[in-house]
Amino acid sequence: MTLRIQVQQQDFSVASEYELLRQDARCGAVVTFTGLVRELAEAELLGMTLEHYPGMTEQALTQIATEAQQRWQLGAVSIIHRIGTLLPNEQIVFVGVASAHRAAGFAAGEFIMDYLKNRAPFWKKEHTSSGEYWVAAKVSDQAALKRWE
Amino acid sequence: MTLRIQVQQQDFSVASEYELLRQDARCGAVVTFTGLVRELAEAELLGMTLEHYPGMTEQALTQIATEAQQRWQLGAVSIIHRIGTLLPNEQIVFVGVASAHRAAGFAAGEFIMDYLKNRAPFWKKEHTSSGEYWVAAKVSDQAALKRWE
Amino acid sequence: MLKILFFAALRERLACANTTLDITGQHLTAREVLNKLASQSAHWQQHLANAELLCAVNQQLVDLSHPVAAGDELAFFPPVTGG
Amino acid sequence: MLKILFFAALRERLACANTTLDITGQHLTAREVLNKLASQSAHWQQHLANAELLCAVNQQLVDLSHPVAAGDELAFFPPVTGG
Repeated sequence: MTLRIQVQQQDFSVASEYELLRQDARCGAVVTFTGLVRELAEAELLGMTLEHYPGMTEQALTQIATEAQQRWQLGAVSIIHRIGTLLPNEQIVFVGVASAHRAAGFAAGEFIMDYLKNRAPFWKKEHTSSGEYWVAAKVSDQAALKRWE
Repeated sequence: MTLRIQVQQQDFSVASEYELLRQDARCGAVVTFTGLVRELAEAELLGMTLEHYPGMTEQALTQIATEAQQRWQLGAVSIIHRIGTLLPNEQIVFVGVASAHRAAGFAAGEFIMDYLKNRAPFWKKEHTSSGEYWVAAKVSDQAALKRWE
Repeated sequence: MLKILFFAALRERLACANTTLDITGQHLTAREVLNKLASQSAHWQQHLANAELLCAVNQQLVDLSHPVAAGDELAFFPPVTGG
Repeated sequence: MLKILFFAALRERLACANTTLDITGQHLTAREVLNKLASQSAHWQQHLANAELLCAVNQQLVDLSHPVAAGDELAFFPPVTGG
């Protein structure tokens, strides 16, 4: 049950993370999630800035991953979240889970993302052709927590 | 809505597949699943052979992916399944889904794997230190279909 | 002619990967074909009388009640175990 | 001393990233600290009287009813939007 938590400005390599996750011979499943800066429907997105609460982010992510490891039988778990300025199509977040069976991997990956979206202290500000806007929290992200209760 | 289906003997690169999946600027989420040859609890696994029904496998995988694309709003979908002889820790199967939002990506990825496990004509024979055995279908795999009905 | 295929453990047990059956003019279901094949020998009877066998007609998974016609490709196989 | 941090839109609106409050000898909840801060000006009142604000004590997400003591790190911020 190894756990890697990284909060960093620089980009990350999904390929490298996957290679680490697949090492455990007892694990037959690796699920990865990668979140990317996607274009907006309402305005041209020039980029975004990710603010965070240094120190608390790492703790929050560790707690979420530990909770996942208590709920499901998991091998390695890796969470990476970027901060600072990101351009369209850049990578924002990575969650990777290795597990013996696929159901645990899919569930744990989605659980971690759902909790990260609601509990980890990161804030996005979008830079668009019509101005800068702090992103509003989504009701759908809060609703996503319900099914894990 | 691009769709890549590959049934092949040679290994695949998760990194390359991921790079293709992340191209779509409207997609903010990429979910990947990779299935690996994992060690057995009851005997030493030397390797396995994957038999398939040529022609039908590609059709079955295309139908499953198409069904996923009808159920969820997806960008690119990629499915790779290997055949032939595989050694411990080798990659067996890859399912990758790009989507605007994460919930669709996780659901579609798991849906595709659940249907692939029950409907795609592949059969595993395990080579162990105590002999060769055809793998028996798992009740848990059949049960996994129920929630998509 | 009906083309019939067997896969995996079933192929090994029957020691047969494919065969043909002349069903000209007959209206048969996959189950009736299966019964015809089973009646060929006690050995085939034993291995084809398996409630768990899956069946595909023209590479589409179907129930054993599915009709087959001359020119079709009919396949019987154990529950799948890929992925 | 109580160390108080503000983040993101709240930090920008208050034009303040962090401040301190002397709460020696007082038994306060995070909500009571928030009310003290809000009473400093109409501007702060306006931006701190937001039912949606989240609160962390010593880097743990807690309810506004959570107690705080001198030496603690208390943070207020809008709902998070990472990931």
